[in-house]
Amino acid sequence: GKEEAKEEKLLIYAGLMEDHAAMAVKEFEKETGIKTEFVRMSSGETLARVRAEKDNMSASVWYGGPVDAFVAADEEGLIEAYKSPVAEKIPANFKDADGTWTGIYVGYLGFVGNKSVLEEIGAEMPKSWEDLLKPEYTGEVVTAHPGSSGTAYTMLSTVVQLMGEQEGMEYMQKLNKQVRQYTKSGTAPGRMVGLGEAGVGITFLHDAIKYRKEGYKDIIIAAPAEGTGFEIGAVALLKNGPDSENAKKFIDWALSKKAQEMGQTVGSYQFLTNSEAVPPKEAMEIKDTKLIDYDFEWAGLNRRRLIEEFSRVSKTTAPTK
Amino acid sequence: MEVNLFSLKLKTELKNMKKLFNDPILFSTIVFTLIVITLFILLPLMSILNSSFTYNGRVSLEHYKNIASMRENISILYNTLKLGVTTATLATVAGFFFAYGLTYVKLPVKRLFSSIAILPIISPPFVVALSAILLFGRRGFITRELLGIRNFDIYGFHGLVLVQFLTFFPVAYLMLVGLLSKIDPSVEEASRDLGASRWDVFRTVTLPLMMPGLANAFLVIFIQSIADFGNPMVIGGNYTVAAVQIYLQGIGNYDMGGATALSMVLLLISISIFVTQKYYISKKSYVTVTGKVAKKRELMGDTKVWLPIFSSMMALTVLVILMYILIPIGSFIKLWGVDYSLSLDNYRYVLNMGMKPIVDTTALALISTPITGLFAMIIAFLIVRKRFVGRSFIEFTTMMAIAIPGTIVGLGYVITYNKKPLVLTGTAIILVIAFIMRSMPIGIRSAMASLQQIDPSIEEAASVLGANSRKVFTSITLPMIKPAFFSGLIYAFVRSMTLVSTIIFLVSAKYNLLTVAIMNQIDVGKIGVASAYCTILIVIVAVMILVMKVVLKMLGINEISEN
Amino acid sequence: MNAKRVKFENISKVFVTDKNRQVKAVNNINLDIQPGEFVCLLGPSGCGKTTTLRMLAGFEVPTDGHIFIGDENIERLTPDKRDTAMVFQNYALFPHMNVFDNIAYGLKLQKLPKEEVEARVEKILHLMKMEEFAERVPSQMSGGQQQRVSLARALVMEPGVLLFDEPLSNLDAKLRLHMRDEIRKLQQEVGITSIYVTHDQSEAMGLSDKVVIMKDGVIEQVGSPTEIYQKPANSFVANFIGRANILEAVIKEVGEDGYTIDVHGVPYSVEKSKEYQLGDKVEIVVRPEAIEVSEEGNFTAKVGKSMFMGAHHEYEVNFFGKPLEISLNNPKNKSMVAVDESLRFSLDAASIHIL
Amino acid sequence: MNAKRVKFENISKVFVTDKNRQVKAVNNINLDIQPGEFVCLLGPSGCGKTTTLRMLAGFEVPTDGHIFIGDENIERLTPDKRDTAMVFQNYALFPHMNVFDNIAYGLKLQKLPKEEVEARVEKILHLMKMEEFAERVPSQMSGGQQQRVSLARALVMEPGVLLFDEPLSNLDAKLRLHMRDEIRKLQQEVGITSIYVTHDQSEAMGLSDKVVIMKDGVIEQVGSPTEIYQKPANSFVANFIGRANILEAVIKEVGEDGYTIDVHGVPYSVEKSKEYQLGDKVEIVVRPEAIEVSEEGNFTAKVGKSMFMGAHHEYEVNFFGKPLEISLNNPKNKSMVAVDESLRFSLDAASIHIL
Ligand SMILES: Nc1ncnc2c1ncn2[C@@H]1O[C@H](COP(=O)(O)OP(=O)(O)OP(=O)(O)O)[C@@H](O)[C@H]1O
Ligand SMILES: Nc1ncnc2c1ncn2[C@@H]1O[C@H](COP(=O)(O)OP(=O)(O)OP(=O)(O)O)[C@@H](O)[C@H]1O
Ligand SMILES: [Fe+3]
Ligand SMILES: [Mg+2]
Ligand SMILES: [Mg+2]
Repeated sequence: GKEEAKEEKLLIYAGLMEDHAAMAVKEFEKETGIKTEFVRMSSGETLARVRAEKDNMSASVWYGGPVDAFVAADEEGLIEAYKSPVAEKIPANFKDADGTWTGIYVGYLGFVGNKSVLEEIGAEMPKSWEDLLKPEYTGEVVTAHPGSSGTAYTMLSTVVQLMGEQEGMEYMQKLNKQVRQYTKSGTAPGRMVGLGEAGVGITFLHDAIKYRKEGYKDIIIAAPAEGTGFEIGAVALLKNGPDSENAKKFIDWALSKKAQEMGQTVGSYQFLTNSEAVPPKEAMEIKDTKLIDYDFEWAGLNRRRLIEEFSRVSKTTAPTK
Repeated sequence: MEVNLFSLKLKTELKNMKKLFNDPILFSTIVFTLIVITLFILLPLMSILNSSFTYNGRVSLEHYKNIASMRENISILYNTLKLGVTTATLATVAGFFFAYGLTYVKLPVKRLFSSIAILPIISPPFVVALSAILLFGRRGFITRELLGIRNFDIYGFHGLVLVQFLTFFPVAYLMLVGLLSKIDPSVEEASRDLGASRWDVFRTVTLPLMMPGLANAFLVIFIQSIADFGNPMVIGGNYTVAAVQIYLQGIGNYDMGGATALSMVLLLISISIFVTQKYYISKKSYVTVTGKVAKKRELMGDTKVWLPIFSSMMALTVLVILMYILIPIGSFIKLWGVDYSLSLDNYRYVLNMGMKPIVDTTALALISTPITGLFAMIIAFLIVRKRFVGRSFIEFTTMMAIAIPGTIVGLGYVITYNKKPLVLTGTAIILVIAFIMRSMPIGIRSAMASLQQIDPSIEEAASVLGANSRKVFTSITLPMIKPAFFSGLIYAFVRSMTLVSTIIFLVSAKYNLLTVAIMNQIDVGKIGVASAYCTILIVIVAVMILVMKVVLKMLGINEISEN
Repeated sequence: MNAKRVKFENISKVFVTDKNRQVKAVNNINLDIQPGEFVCLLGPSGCGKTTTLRMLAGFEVPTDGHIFIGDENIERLTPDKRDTAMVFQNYALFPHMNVFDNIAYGLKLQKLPKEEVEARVEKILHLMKMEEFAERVPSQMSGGQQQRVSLARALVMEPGVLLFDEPLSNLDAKLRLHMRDEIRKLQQEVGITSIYVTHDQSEAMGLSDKVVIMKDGVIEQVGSPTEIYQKPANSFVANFIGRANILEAVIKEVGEDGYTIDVHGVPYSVEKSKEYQLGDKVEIVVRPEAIEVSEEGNFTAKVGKSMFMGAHHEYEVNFFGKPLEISLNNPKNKSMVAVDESLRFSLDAASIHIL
Repeated sequence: MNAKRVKFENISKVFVTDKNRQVKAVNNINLDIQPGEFVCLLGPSGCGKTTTLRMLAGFEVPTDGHIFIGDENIERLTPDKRDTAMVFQNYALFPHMNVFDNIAYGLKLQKLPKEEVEARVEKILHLMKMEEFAERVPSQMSGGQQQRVSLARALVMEPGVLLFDEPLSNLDAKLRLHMRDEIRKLQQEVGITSIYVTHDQSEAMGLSDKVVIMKDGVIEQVGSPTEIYQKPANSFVANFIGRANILEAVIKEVGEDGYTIDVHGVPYSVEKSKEYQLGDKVEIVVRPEAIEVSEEGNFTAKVGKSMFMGAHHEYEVNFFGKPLEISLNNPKNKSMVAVDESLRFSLDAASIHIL
């Protein structure tokens, strides 16, 4: 009857890995009694869906996924700014000043390698962006295509921000010769390297760590010495979603130390944004990675242009064989 | 004096319409069909079309200009066409070959062949791609371990063709086997009697009689091939096709407008192929099942004939088995390519995650399958047998339903059904509808081809004996096109079980779908878990096929001259 | 008795072929068939017989005109609503059903009790001499057997109007006779208006109350069998029904109810059919069997062909430059005249019909 | 002349139906057909005619026995290697070809020059009166038109052996006569051994050198048309070919080459066929047309049925408790006797055949 109709509930669009989202939702429900459900989608899919649902938003929270998608959504007025009280604990560079989005984790871009493949071809694990251009890696590198993957765009943008636009594009053109395949998804390079389909991949390091945990035991990782970019995974409140009070409760919870630390139990090995939270020990080997001062705003605004330019220099999509 | 042809045709058309009004069952069926098709195919397509012409809230050609300005799009279109034509040709030829062998030749292990020929459709398409990588990749079992090839590259055009070929040749087989078995053997006897060798018979009678069927299979596969996104995504390598580009544009680049514009281009390609085929087919008539019932066909038993056919079928069978045996095997292996030790971990994981995706998917597929199967047959019946205004519209629209990548269609659904008056997003209904609309076209095409073979006088005989349209359909038409009906059901079920792209925008938290789960598992590298899911899926489908056979028997839709 | 009247009013049917050529299959026919009447449609191949039946059954929509069953314009009725059953020229058996089910099909649709269905099917199977085939499927039967199933399937319905499209064409003479009798019996018992297409004149003669002769989509004559045979409306009908010699003659005398005509010099008194003037040239029909071979005949002609046909013997003689056919009954006890010899004969005045 | 001899040696064919019942379609037949001979197969529906043809053409493998064409045992030859062409009972036209291509099919396979193919097809189209249909596809033609195409397709081949399975069943009498003549002409011109299945006796009579009567898969009699008609081997044949009255009689006198028999008290002198003793009871065949109606007849009987049939009039009278059929030629000039009245008649001694 009536009691049921008033039941507290919440729907979340999750960009996290399936297990992570499932666990978070379960935990949140247990703590608050709010009946919570989630649909897992990639960030592009989520964006497309919330756009389509603009007039009748069915979910209230967007949980996880790279910041640039949140920025794009905000530009179209799909996001409601919310400054969570818990956000105090989060450094300014990991959140939006207006509260549009707030970071929950940070992932570093880096290299993943397959020990035995590398041995076979007699090469070392690359240690820097420069290393990747060495002749022994010719045809051994896999990376996602920036046009399709946020991960790969982070790489492109990192290189450009690191070297300047002119030089960065030249670098990409040189790198193009080394590339065995541009994959569609940002996680695929990790899997391919794990399976031995390629020697070296460019990916987020936490994804590589996860693959290694899954059993791809030949996986080794490295971070580029010149410095590297990173992604921030964010959470945000969707505009016009139902149950916005519950949604806010969830965001508060998601930013908490406890919630963030739980990720590692299901294979999420990113660094955490809550300054009190203890990062997963698996991530510790890269904790000293040199990060660049990655400009998310610039990256978002120049996206189309950079990808166009990249496509031109790499001509990856022309039939090569 | 000849009457003016136009006025004659107009008059005939008017009379047909009058006739239609007098048949309430038929009339309401047609109206219902028109409404459903308008609502669930045309409207979403219109939304997409609309959004491809909208830029910043205004009507504009901006998106088209944009995609036209991207030079790689030209080569992508070329890639798409090349892939579609190659896959469709190979798959149609192989499907025909299989069907021919099974209906015309005395062969051992027929049962094996006929199940092999439908195996590839009972698993999600990208699984084939995955198997291909495991077998033929750089670390592939065959390429590396058996053949010792170090640097084999399966990614790209050839890998894609291999995978799509394996995925789609069963579709051709299913569409053609019913047609072949229905060719009146006495026509072929007549040909032999007039001095035609076996080869002549094949060349001058069997093949031409099958031409509409072959064209049809080609069309269906071509359209599916160019709309396929799962396989190119996994194994396409640097060979980018339109469906992938659409996904990248819309999902990767957050540019839905561009994606929809590109979809429209893809649709245009499909439409041209469709129109060509239709023009070609409508010029011919191929009634081969007449009211004078012919004797059954004598199967060919010469070694000269069966041995080569048998061996090539066997070769293909081995390939298929190889690709598919990996799935159950993989599900019992810790980590393919890395750790080959046996374990039940994957199944434990599946159990742990819960059976919900499996149960939900099966339930939804079970609901949509009979509706799809029946509706497809009804629509085919209407298109082939009845003359009414809107007939071409139905034929055309239902075909278009598969010409657009699922992602885009799914998006069209969300846009269309998220607003009043019809708010369906998040409900099971929209999932079921999506399942139906995505799998129905193939059922329609194969039933149409079957129907065109059958002399309408058999149905007329039923109606003059007092059967109304519904009864004629259920007691005469349906049993006579039973092979098409049956394959339509299987196909609908499997497709519903494995549909990914459309669904991704329609899934709600209430319904977890199996393929989405499988995709996710592959994405995180849990190939074993994905294989376990797939194995379960295959088992479910196999069980369903058996159940369907039994149910159909009980419904009195009996085996005809099928064997 | 639920026999129905059937009426065709100005019915035409035009087909358009692939090449956009028009084929006038039926051209403005009018026909009125009384309840319970048995009407045969006769005509050369392609004259529109099947098309006529198909329009009545409701498979083909007339291009023009109206059809009535009873008093009802059936234009708006679908085939299942029309009280007709049809035997198809190409059988149209249900290939997926055995003989019993084929025949029981229509009865089952009427939701008759199972026992009645069985009884009626068995009765008809018996009539068709097909009892032992009940379980057989069509693909395992001979042509004639299939045809009988098709016939049985329609007969068992006992509808208001029965349509037969060459229902006995694949049966042997004996069986055909038997079937013909059975059809006639059943039709009269139950009182079914029947329209029967046949190419067999003797069938038409033996069965029908009324014969309709068609040609190129047009009705040439409607009449009782005797009328059609003895008083053909024109030379086409005369020739089509039975064999006819069409001879030239001149009216020599016009009497009250007859003429005296001159046939190559021999005078004959014949009945009046149409009005003619003295001296008019006319055409007369003389059937081959209406020519008497005898030593006292008025004519002598050379034999061109001579053929033994069982029940009769046929001659073709050269009659003033044109072939004349003569048919001689029970030839066995008569001495035959060989080819190139002379035959004496005379015409039978009572059998002469002026066109 | 490439006409071939055809020989069946102890041929049997057993079909097994779905329900595992055996059907003996053809049962140990022997038949020897001379080159160029025209043989008609006659028999009731389902007696094995089609099966016999199909074995000869190579579509059905005999369960037992051997078939020879010429001197060659054709067991191991596939249908295309056998020098036969067949007209199918169900037409079996190629639905994807127009009439011209259907007919030209076999010729094209022989790789004949295009002009010759055209010339031959046109010639046969002309014979079949189908010139204007060359471009039509089968589905747009009437039953009879389709049948003619099927006939033309076989005839145009001019093979060593031609097989006809009821090739004229869907044609009207006129056209059938025409076709029959054309078939016969062509067959004789080119010299083709022909086996012709028909259910039409007059066709069999008019066409064939030899008639084969089958029943239940067995050959009952082989003979010339006159032999079969006048001297049937048994009552089945007598009844099957034409109409027959089978009467009882007693041998009264045995002469040199004839008997005197007593038929219900009336003595008749008849030819000897088999050996009989004085006093033997025998069955005799009297054809309906061999009964003479006249005031001076020896018998009187009450008329049970009276039917006008065009060229003749038919009576059925009660003859000593059994029906007797009487057929009266050219009835027009004779006064008819109505049902229940008495008819006087006598048998024609020369036409009586002792079984
Ligand atoms: N495939 C089959 N299986 C079982 N029985 C069959 C099969 N084909 C024919 N028969 C039976 O064999 C017998 C002979 O058939 P066939 O077709 O030779 O007859 P037919 O003399 O041509 O008859 P009709 O004049 O009716 O065409 C029939 O009783 C028929 O039912
Ligand atoms: N679908 C069609 N398209 C074009 N012409 C047709 C079609 N059906 C029939 N015809 C033509 O119409 C005419 C009449 O055909 P119909 O079948 O009525 O003839 P029929 O009198 O039954 O002849 P038959 O005795 O040969 O069966 C024929 O000339 C035929 O070729
Ligand atoms: Fe990521
Ligand atoms: Mg007809
Ligand atoms: Mg037969």
